[in-house]
Amino acid sequence: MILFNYIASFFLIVLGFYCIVTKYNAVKTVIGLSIADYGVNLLIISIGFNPGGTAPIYTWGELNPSSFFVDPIPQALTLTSIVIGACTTAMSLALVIKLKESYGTLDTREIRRLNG
Amino acid sequence: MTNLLSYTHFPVYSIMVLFLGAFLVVIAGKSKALRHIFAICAVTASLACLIALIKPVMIDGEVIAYWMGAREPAGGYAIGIALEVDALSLFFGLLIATAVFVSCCYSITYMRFDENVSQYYTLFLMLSGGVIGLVLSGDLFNMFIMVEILTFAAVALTAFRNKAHGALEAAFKYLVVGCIGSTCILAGTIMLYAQARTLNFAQLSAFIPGNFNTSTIIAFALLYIGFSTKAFIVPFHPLAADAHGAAPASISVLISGVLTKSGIYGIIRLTYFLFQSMALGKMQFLLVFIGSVSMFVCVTMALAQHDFKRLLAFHSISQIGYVLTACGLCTALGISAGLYHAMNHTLFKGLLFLAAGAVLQQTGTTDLNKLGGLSKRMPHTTVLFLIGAFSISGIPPFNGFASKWMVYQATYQKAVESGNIGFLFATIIALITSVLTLASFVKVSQSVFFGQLPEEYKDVKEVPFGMRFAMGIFAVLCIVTGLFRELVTHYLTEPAARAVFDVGKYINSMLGDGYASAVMGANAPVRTEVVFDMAGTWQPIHWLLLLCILLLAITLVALLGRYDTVSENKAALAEGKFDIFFGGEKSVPSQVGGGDLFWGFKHNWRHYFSFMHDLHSGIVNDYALWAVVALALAMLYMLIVL
Amino acid sequence: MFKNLITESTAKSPWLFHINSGSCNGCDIELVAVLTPRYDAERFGFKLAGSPRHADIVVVSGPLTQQSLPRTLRAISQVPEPRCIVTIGSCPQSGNVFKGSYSVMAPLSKYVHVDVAVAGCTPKPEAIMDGLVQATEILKEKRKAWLEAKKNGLKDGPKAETEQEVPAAEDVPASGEEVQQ
Amino acid sequence: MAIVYSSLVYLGYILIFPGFLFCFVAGMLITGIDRKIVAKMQKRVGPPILQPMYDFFKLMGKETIIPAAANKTVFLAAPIVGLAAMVVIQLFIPVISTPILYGTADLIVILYLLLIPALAEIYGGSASGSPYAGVGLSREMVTIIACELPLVLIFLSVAKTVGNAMGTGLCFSLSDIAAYQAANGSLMLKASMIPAAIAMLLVIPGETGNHPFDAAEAETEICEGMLAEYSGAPLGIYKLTHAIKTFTLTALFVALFLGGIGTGIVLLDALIEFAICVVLTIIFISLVHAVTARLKIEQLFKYYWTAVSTIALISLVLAWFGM
Repeated sequence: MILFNYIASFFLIVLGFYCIVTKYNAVKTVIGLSIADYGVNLLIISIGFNPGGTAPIYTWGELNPSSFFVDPIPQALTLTSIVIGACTTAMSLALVIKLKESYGTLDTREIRRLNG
Repeated sequence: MTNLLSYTHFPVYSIMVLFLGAFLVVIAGKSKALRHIFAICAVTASLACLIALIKPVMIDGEVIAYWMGAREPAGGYAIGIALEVDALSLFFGLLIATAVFVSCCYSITYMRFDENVSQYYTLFLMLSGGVIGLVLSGDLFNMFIMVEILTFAAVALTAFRNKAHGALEAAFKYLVVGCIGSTCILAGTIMLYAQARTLNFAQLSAFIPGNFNTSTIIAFALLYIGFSTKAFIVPFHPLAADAHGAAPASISVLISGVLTKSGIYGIIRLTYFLFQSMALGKMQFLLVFIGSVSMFVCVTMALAQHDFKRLLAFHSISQIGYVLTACGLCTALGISAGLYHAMNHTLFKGLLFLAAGAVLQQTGTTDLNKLGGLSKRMPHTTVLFLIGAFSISGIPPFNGFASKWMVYQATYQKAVESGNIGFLFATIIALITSVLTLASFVKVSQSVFFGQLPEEYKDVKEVPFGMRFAMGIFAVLCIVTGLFRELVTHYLTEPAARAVFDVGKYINSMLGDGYASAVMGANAPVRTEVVFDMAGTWQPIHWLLLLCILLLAITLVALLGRYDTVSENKAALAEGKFDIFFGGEKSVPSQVGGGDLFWGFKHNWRHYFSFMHDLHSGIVNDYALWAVVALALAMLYMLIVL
Repeated sequence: MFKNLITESTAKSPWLFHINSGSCNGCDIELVAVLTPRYDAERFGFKLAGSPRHADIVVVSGPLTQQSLPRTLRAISQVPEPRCIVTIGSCPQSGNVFKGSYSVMAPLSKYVHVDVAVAGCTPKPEAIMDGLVQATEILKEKRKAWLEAKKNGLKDGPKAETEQEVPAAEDVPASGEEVQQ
Repeated sequence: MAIVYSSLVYLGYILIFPGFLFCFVAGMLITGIDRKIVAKMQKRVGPPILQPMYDFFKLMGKETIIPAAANKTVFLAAPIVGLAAMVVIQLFIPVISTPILYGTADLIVILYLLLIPALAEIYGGSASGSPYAGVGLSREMVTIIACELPLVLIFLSVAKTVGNAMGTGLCFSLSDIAAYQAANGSLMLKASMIPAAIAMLLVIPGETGNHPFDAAEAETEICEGMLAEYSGAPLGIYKLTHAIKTFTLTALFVALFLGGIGTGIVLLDALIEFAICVVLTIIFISLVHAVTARLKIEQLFKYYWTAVSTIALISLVLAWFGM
């Protein structure tokens, strides 16, 4: 079951990179970036999964050796990663708006004043 | 409560002061003076904390392990986030703090014409806090967070002057490929966590070398590519060229002097500590090959540039190639030479970018074909620029020569010891790159500072004192680190090189003594005695004494020979006696500079130059393609080698 | 203590700077012939210098046409001080067969003090050699005169006999008859 | 007392023996002989041997014109720095096999010190602001790049050969190379070193900018290139630097490849070295000057980076495999 998650996350990352590389529209590049980011988030979450474990929330008294939890650390990492993904998308969209304003187009083949 | 002022807390203070400064600058709001005070105090405090750490870490060789929230490791598992400061991280920390301090002093007067400068200082302090956090942190995920902070701050600062030519485009490309790099780092960190169930750097470097399997090797490739996007090495160097070309000069100092060093720091930590795989000949070959290629490619690209700052950007990648080649040799002398060159590079490259900023502010353009003869209007900037140019091209008394000289010794010694002819080519490429660097800086000095002054720059004035003071600090440091080579290597680079070879102490100081031998058993890193002897001899003081005595003697001879210079007298001036000789014609301003220099060299290499020009197409997708292809190649290489 | 050594060597290594102000190249190839193995002016230290800044003796040939006159005078003015001016052939002295033409500003001595004039329509190489050697003697006197002039503050050297206002080529009227004597 | 005595000896080294005076006389004589040989090759009588001295003192006496467009300080300081650096290089080169200043510099330092006089000329020309100087310095820089690759290969092969023999595998210090040659014969006799010696002799005219490779100071095309705006004493100092450079490079060749023939007495060695330098200059600079035409700048670059570099590479590969 968990293998399916790994395959899906690998597929998402590769799809994200494919989208960045081949699509000549700046907005699509931003979409590609966020897809790759979601792929990695899925990978982080699925690593922390222990089959049969419950959510790592307990009151002080109930902790006994039989209680079996899912690994809490990747969940914290995923939260940070989602926040970072959101910031990346926000900043890149701000840049894309400014690019459209000053270059008049979103086609990355035209946005190449700095080359050579 | 342990004593708050004991030096163990200083690593956290140096990071927190910067982030606190970033917050206070926003509160300062409208008043310029308050904002400048907050910025300068934050930067000086951070530098002071790190300087105070030199005594315990560098001289006494102690490794400071600082657990955030006082969460000591329980049952052999590190729970809290840790800061670990050993000689290597302190060396990079000092380097970064100095560059940040000088750049902050410079930007006070440099940014006086721009509006909403408080956002500038916030981003500036966030960037410096992120970099110092990256260098001092002992936790892999914490390093990823710091990498994200500095990438966002750098992207925003690159696009700060969004009216500048290509600033937005440069920021967008930097963001796209930077985020590909960050995604790789995150994926690599997570795959390591999946294997070792811990994020603490010391525990990982104890756990991983024992059991390499496919997922740790792929994690190694991901992390390596992630950090090389931050260091702008060969497949990612167009980012740096675009980012420097458009960013304000004080930010270019940070990007070229500081961000590239954080990338190199990441790679050194990765290869020498986390995976301890540098003993393998193949791994050394990878780093030295990438270093040599980026050395040569970027210096030839720099020769073909028409813009002052883009030329400097390509040079900073070529110097990073030097650092990577030296650090990839896995010899004590190599690492010491590489770190020494990294320090010198931050100093002279900072000086050159500040000089470029001064020229940009006074004349409004950095195009080599339009400028000329500024030395008559801006004498101080010219002198400071010349010190930087002589340092980067390795002219003996200056610091560039001292570190390049050590790099040649290291590469050639490695070639001799290992008998592998590849390192010999690295030495030859390094020497040829040094001459090409000299050529491109002769080109810049001829087309910007000497030659004839064009009409529109007749009334250009010298830059205000604040900017010259900042450049002066870098110039003095360039000369001092060049002259006192033994002091610098003894107190700064050799302790750092010893720290790189002493992974056991790094692990034990973090997780309690004996931990490394307990976990790693047989291949626990034993403390090898490190030797720094060199085959050559070079005493700069001696040479300088000779030169001064001779200068005295020759000036006497010159004065003796009735060295009577004729000041301009009205009659002769009218006749044209003091005009430039134009074959009798009235002297028309005709500046030889920029594109029309070094025709002989460019003509012989014209196919190479046209190919490289087309390769750097400037399209985001191409750079992303290079990044992905580099990732694939790195994975393939690592799987075969390790 | 070097004073007489310098004065002696001024005569021993005179460097030439050749200006062709519209000459028919007869005198030019004669001047170059002086430097060929047969006559070998280098025995006396003569050397053709590429730029007026390096020259001691300025060798002018040609009848000083209207276009080349201001340029010739500017080049001569750019030669550092202890200098001699030698004219080869009769064109710079009198305009030779071209005298009376609207575009010939002939005698160079109208504008500049000429030290040695080697006459002849293409003077023989021996004649040029003799003129140049005499010029090196004059160079020594000139150097002494220049030192005295500098000592008592007089900036520029001896004046030409008939000082003429130099008609700049641009504003000389096309017909040019009033300039014609 | 000892300090005063040793500093006097030190000053003597700098100003008299291998220092300023010795270089001045040697450089001038070598250039004089060079011009005389070229004249004799063309069946001319040619200037007296002391002609460069006369040129130098005449230039010292002439007026120094500083163009209005020039940057005064760099214009006047550049020749002096160039000459000082040139004499400093001469101090570091051991006289055949007795090092004068022990342990202060090695091969790579010499490689970089050779750049300073050329840089002095370049910055002097660019400070004068003349377009001729601009073209001249561009060609001079290409000549430096051209001569750099063969020099690098030669120095690395010498370092490797001496290193092999001395067991350390690598030896850059000039004094050790001199000591090695004094011990067991000059390097010229070793089979692997002959290509390097030939390459070095081919590089000397290019490095000093003598006739076939003087695109940078072509009098006919770009009016003395970088020196177009110089007159009087600075020009004299540049000519002196050029003369000393010819002597220094041939002395470097003698120190690197003919170290074994020294007798140990420094003054006698100096005379032997001067004699050998004169012979080398006659063969490899004057004859080449008399019989060849000036190369265009990209032909010069191609010549050095293909022909001469392969010769030097042969000896490097031979040295690498321990021959």
